[in-house]
Amino acid sequence: MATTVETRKAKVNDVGLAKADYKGGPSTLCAGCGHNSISSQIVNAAYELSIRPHEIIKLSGIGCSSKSPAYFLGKSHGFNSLHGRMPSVATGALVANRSLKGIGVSGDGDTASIGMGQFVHLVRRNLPMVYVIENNGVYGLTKGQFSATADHEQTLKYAGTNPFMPVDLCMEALTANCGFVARSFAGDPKQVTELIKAAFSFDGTAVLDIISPCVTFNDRDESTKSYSWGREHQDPLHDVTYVPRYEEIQVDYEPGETTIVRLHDGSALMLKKLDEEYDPTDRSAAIQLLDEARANQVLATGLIYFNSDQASLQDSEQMIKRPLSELTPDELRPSQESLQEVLEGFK
Amino acid sequence: MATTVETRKAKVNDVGLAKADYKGGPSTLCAGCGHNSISSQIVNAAYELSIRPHEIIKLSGIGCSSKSPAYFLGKSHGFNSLHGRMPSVATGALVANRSLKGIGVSGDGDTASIGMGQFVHLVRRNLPMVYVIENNGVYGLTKGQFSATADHEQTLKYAGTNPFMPVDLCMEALTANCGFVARSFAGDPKQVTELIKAAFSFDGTAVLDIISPCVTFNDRDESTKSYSWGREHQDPLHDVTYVPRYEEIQVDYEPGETTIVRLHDGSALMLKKLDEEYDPTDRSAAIQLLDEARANQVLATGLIYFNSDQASLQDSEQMIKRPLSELTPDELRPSQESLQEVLEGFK
Amino acid sequence: MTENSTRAKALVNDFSMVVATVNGSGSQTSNLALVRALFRMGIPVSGKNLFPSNIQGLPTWYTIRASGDGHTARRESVEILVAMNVTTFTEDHAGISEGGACFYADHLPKPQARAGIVYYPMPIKDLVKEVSPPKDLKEYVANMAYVGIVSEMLGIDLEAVRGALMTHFHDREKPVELNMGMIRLAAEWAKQNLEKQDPYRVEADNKTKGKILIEGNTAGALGAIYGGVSFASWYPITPASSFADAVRQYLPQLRKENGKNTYAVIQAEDELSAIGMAIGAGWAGARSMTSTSGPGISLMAEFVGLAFFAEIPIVIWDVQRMGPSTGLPTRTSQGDVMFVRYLGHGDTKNVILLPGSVAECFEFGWRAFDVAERLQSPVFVLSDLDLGMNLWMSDPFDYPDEPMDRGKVLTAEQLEEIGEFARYRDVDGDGIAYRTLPGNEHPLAPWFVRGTGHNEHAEYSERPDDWERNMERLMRKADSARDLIPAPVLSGSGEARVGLIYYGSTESAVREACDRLTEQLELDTLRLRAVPFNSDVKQFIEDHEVLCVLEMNTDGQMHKLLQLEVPERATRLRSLTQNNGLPLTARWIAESLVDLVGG
Amino acid sequence: MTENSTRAKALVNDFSMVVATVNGSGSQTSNLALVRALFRMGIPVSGKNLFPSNIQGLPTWYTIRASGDGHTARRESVEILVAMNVTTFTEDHAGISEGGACFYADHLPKPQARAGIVYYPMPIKDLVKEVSPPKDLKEYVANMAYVGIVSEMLGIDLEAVRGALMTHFHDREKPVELNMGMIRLAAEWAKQNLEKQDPYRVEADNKTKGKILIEGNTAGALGAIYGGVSFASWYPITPASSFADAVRQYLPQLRKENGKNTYAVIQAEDELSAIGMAIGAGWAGARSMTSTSGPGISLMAEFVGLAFFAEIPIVIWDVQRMGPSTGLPTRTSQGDVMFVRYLGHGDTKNVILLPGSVAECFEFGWRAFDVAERLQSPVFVLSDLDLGMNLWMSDPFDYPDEPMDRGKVLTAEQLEEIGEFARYRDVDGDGIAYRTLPGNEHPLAPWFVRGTGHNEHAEYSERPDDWERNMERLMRKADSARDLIPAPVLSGSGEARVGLIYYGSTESAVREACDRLTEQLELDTLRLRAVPFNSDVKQFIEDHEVLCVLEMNTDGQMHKLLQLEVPERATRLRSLTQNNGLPLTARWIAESLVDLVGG
Ligand SMILES: Cc1ncc(C[n+]2csc(CCOP(=O)(O)OP(=O)(O)O)c2C)c(N)n1
Ligand SMILES: Cc1ncc(C[n+]2csc(CCOP(=O)(O)OP(=O)(O)O)c2C)c(N)n1
Ligand code: SF4
Ligand code: SF4
Ligand SMILES: [Mg+2]
Ligand SMILES: [Mg+2]
Repeated sequence: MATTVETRKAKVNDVGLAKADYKGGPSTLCAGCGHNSISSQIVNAAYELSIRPHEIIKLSGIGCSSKSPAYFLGKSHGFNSLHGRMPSVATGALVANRSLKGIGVSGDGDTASIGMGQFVHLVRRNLPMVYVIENNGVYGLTKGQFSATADHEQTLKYAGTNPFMPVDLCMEALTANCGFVARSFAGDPKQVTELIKAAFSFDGTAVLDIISPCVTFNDRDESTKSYSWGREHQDPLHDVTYVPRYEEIQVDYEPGETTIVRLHDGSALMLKKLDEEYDPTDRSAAIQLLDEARANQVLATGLIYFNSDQASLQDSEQMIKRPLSELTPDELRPSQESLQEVLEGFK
Repeated sequence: MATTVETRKAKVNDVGLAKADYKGGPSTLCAGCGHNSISSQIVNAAYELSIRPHEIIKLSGIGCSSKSPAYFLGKSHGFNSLHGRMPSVATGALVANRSLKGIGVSGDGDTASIGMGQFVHLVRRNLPMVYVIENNGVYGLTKGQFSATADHEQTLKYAGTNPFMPVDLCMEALTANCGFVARSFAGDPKQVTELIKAAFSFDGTAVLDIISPCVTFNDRDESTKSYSWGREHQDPLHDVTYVPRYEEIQVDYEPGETTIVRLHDGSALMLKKLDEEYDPTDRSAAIQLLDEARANQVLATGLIYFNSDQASLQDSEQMIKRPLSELTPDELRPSQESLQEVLEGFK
Repeated sequence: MTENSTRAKALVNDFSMVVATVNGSGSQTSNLALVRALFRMGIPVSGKNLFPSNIQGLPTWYTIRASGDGHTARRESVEILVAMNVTTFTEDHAGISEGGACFYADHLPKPQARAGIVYYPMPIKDLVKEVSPPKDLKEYVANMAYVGIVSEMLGIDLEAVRGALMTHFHDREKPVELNMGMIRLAAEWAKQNLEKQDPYRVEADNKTKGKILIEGNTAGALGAIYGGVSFASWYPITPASSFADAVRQYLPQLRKENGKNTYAVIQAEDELSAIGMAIGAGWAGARSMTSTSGPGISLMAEFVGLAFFAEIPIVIWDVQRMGPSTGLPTRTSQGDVMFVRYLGHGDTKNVILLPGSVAECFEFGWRAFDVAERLQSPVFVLSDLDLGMNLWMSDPFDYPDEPMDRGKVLTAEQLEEIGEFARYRDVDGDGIAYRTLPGNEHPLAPWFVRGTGHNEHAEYSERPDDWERNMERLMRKADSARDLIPAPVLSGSGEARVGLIYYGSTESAVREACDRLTEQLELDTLRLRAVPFNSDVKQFIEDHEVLCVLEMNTDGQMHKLLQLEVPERATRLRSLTQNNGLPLTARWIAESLVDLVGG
Repeated sequence: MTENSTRAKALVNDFSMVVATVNGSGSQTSNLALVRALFRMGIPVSGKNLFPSNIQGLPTWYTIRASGDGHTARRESVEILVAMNVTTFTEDHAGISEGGACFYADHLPKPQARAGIVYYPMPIKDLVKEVSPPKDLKEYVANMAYVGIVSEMLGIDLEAVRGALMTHFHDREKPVELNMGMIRLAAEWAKQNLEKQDPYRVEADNKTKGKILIEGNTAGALGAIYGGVSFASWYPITPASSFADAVRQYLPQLRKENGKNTYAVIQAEDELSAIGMAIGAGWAGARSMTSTSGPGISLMAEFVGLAFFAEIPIVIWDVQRMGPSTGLPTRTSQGDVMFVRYLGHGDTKNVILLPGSVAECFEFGWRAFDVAERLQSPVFVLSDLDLGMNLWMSDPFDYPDEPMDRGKVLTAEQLEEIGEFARYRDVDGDGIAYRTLPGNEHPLAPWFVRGTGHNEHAEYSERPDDWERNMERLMRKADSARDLIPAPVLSGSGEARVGLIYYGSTESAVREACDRLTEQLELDTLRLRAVPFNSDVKQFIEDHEVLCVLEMNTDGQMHKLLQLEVPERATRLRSLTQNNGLPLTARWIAESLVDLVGG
């Protein structure tokens, strides 16, 4: 008996927590929804990174995707905000308490339709946070209308035919000067996990545009947001492995075949090249890649662009490192003498 | 005496109107403001194109730039809308009456800050209109705060230092799949006029990002939005000449040195190459150009990208050519019989 | 005796049946088949869907009320339960009224039986196995099984069910026969294996003859179409999306010219854009509208102020859901009244139409354009989820009986004749000025729309007198509105001590409550159909000693607007509200009224 | 005799002077120098800038009122005109009161002289030529010329002017001396060439001793700072921008830690984002605010509903300008009261503070955070352009006399002790539940903020009873608010027949009107300082036979809110409004009151 208990004891991470400590409530999304898979990878990433749940805040807008924060990190504080407005709420929260790690989950409707402006400006300010777009090309929660990332000329039973070109959110992020632009596919859980881990270690806005099929409204083979299309057309730029700060990077790779990008907290992302040469630190290469992937209908996944030289919003604002929420009344309210001094100027 | 009168008689265009017929009220903008110069070029363009003023609608958001429609085309119908929201109003108006030509004037604050979402979606829908951004890097009307196109690290007396990277509205337009992307400079009136004329002839969204110095708040030499910087750093891609539909294109150019792009109404834009080879119909070249101009701090002006193959919004929506506003009550209200038929379905 | 015979009669064509299923399992077709079958049998019926804000997996309840008396509001009692959802079975079971029937899928663990309830186990799994449908249709077909069993046990005519499915599948035989296969099999099984023990049954009647069964959103959309809508912009939102869906569905067959559309329906990127587009189109001369719900209304505030102040006609159809904030997207409420009335900073006052039935959804659908273009202002239509998304019985809609009113628009010819034009001049004394449309080629025609202060010529003006004059005119116009909008509907002798004022989707429950109360409480009623109020409303308040304002919001919003309208009678007006997401019931209304004003 | 002596007295330190210039010509420094010089001489003074929505070129008027009696509201009469703008000279000239003085730049074409007006031509161009400033400063320096001449002719001490400039230029001698050069020259010229003929002059007094001269926006910003603001987001908009400017100006010197900021002030991309950021920061535990004006308020509607419903503390400072819509961006109004009260779809009811002076701008600046954090809700402060952007005299502000109230926030230690936590449970019966902040490491601490329906544990719930219970608690909380917010200020004997209710920036004009009316009309007054109303307000209404609600909007918005509060006295409440963009004057108030309620 004792032995049985022993072996059953849950594995724990460096802060002594089990995977279960990172789970959320039971999902009310459709069975098979890509979003559920991404939720699991967020759980894995946080667990593997050994972040204490209360050090994370999770945020979202409105949509099926935006519901998902209820289904992961149940021990983290969270904010399910308004449709398209998660970026501003995240900005306020993470500026008020920069010791927290923020992860936002949004949908393609939430980000590319109603939320386009806030998205661009979030990225432009370089607020440190993980920004996940669960991209399914439709509005799931309102039952399948086209979103702004829907395929050109695509036909859906309910929504009709879409005459417009899709918004490319990676390109938008790049245009807005994002220093961490990744694309992935919910059908590739390993890549998703590694990218999320890296994104958590990045001190700036990390955008992950993840194709996340809506099995109910947009999973037909011809849709670029379907599982089958993703599986057939995915073309990973590299094999991605996250290497924690304290681990030596294993040199079991042929030099030249692997790129290492260093993240702000000392950890690294090891990118083992597949296919051809691709340097994610070359901005114009990244732009070109996206433009070509778009033209050739390829799902190029991986870390598309990386630049860790940009100041975070809080640093741009020359803020203290301490959470503003921890300031005491004495620290918040300047002295009586200072008031008298200030008022002298109005005499 | 008679002779004097004769010579004084105003020159008229093909529809018998004088330049004065295209003017607006006296400007209340600052003397020397770039916006005034652009207003004049809009007047010139409309006059030279011989558009009847009532066939144009002019629209704007809110700002100094957005006030300017009051100062040109006084005989055209106009709509000074809300801050950042001109695109949606223009969409409704031009869909309701597609026989009108629309010209919208916006500012960098109006478009790149509050209006980013509407701008991207306007372009994405390819609503035929001339969209002019009078880009001065500041909020003029509210007295000189930084806008989202302000230079990185720029310092202004009132606004302080800007820690953020500028939004590149041409790149945004391209990313949103715009078929007519141009950049110009209020200090180059000829180029502005020719581009506006071409834009009027384009059956899709034509975006003109025109550097238009704010002499009151952002005209110091080091600002990329100043007259002096513009004059020094302007690097026109080509010499631009608009050729009306009914004119034969003069063949007084060396073949290979000039590109001709055909506009929807049969007119053309003649681009006489300056400097190096540049093909505005090559999308990735355009993207690269913008990325390089940004990196090298060059003001590359001219027609940056051109693609006339995309359906206009009204065509995507399979609309009749007639203005919807001209439909008679009989055309608007389906017959009594049809109602009975429809209601049968609910029995 | 009377008591008894009433009771006996009540058992025929008089029940509420709740079908408890799982969201996304395809039960909608089954439920609609039952509703439509009853309807085809000539029995007054309504169908209300209580669904979660979810796509798949959460509990959902569909209530079918059959009522020989024609009362189709929600009611508290549940005479028949069809239990298909394990997670809610215990709770659902507890809710069955005394003497009721419980149909349940026999693979569900059955709660402790209650005395007086009749149980009908349904071997859903076995029945499904028998027809062996493709795997992905299993759940769907399972729902057809209960249609068959319930039909058999209640006496619902299978031919009527078949007709209902024909309507559902637009006369395509194949899916109808597929479904009928399961239904017939299940009915046959029931006939062989179940013994009728409960008293509820249906009998063909003729009370639905010529009538239609329709949702308010569809009705409103058809109304808009017969009002000549030429531009509609929208952004998806529950419970308003199906309004736009219906517009998109019916326009193509009704408004083509040489194969091209004489309209545009545009899905905007958000509600700010949706209303901006509608305003642009309204300015340019289209019959222009947008449809949305609470969160969209909040986002439209700035643009509504512009349309109000620049005087641009547009129609805004608000299918109210439960707020504040995101609230309960799939629950009904009348909570936007106050907010919409004063929507926009500064001194705004918006016109509101209040349809009380699907027929009025249709009527106000077309009339709203006439009002908007006549007044040159935004006109709100406040529907709600219950009215908009549930099935209501109605007489067929009347074709518009008035010519289209395009309002005071001057053509080039008229301008030529008049020789002058000032966009914001009150020529007729009603506060409504004349406008011209873009494209009008007369030199006098152009004016510059602006949200900034303006003089009569639409020129920017900061002059205090220009501002005051313009606002006075707008207030005059607001007064003119009173007689351009639908008058209230009065009923009762006019002599009662108590007057009940109400509006919107509570109509059916109020009518039923009044019937219940006839013996107990004499009531006159006034159903508001618009804000601002006309003189009838004042008179009604004047004429009654005790007045009660009934509505589905927490704050008594219409009660407040009425108090402001008739301050001298403010204390006479009592507020009666319930706001928990469920449609009101006649019983609650009747009891609350008696409590409030005495029996 | 009395009449006469009053008049004689009036001529000393009692006039309104209007300086008519062209916008963007740099006259602001000149006008401020005059105002501050008078102030330094101990004379009560106010400065009001009537400026166009324009950067350069349009007419602008600056009014300086000196008043020995301490009355500093706007008044209709203009005793002294300084005419520097050719386009408005004729009109301005016509506006001078009988017996007044007209200083004018002598290159302007002078209108036909009026009898009884004294004219002083000013050779501005020649004087400027004499000091030959750089070309781009010419216009600016020209304005200094009138400072010199007017000072000389009215008896304004040049040393006081110099002191004023030292304040303006933050004690930098160089620009001060540059300006004083022109001023002295002009004064000297006036001394030599002009003969004093009008009766207006100033005499040093001691009525401003210890006082300060400040704009409401600056005062409010300082208040926020002394309230411990740690997060402020904003988007530029007239007349609110200078609020954020002042926050940005003073924070760096007051809130650093090792050279780093213990705060953040972020210019958002629009108002939707500004309030979203503020809400995020309020949730995360910052003292968080945003400042805006009408159009921004409209855009914030959806987010305000969220903050109300999810109960997030934030302060929203609304410097009201004239609406509806873009309206008159540079004109004052009190037009957002109704809209803000009910801002957000569904049943929302927001708390509003109403500062009536710059001192209260300061006080409510800090107090608003206490109220917001105590109530866990958005708190609006409604200032206006007149109060916010004009110069007002005040006693120096009192340092906050209450400890900071951070509201019901549970720490990890407290949670450990209590052993349970339900975010939305009404533990204390006041409707206000306890919250925890993100980062709180206790396992009980996390909760999920949502705008959707929720139970006590902040879990999503569609249950009717959860919704009702939560709304009831929110209504209870709204009631609790009454005693947490500033009580009204009463004045008068309490025995008068007529009670006047008012609020906000009309304070100074009302006080002056009361002084005027003492003989004519006995008045008690009640100045509202917050919505909802506390029991004093009800009592005041109870105690007076005739009540008049005075405000600067078209619709009588506060009048309406009061009628709703006290329906049994609704008809006693009369509405008195003027809303044309100009601050009210004592004369208009006094006359209108007498008209309305009898002398
Ligand atoms: C202001 C506002 N408008 C509309 C809605 C309705 N709405 C809810 S979710 C949604 C779209 C969600 O689409 P997406 O972000 O792609 O998420 P998905 O459900 O596909 O994961 C919409 C339009 C809303 N909640 N708020
Ligand atoms: C909703 C809203 N927010 C803020 C404002 C105030 N405002 C007026 S103009 C303007 C900025 C204009 O900047 P830009 O578009 O660059 O025009 P410019 O004046 O520089 O030509 C702002 C913020 C407004 N009118 N409406
Ligand atoms: S509807 Fe689509 S996006 Fe929503 S939960 Fe279902 S599968 Fe996922
Ligand atoms: S402030 Fe700047 S943008 Fe505005 S009118 Fe003056 S120069 Fe032009
Ligand atoms: Mg989606
Ligand atoms: Mg600008």
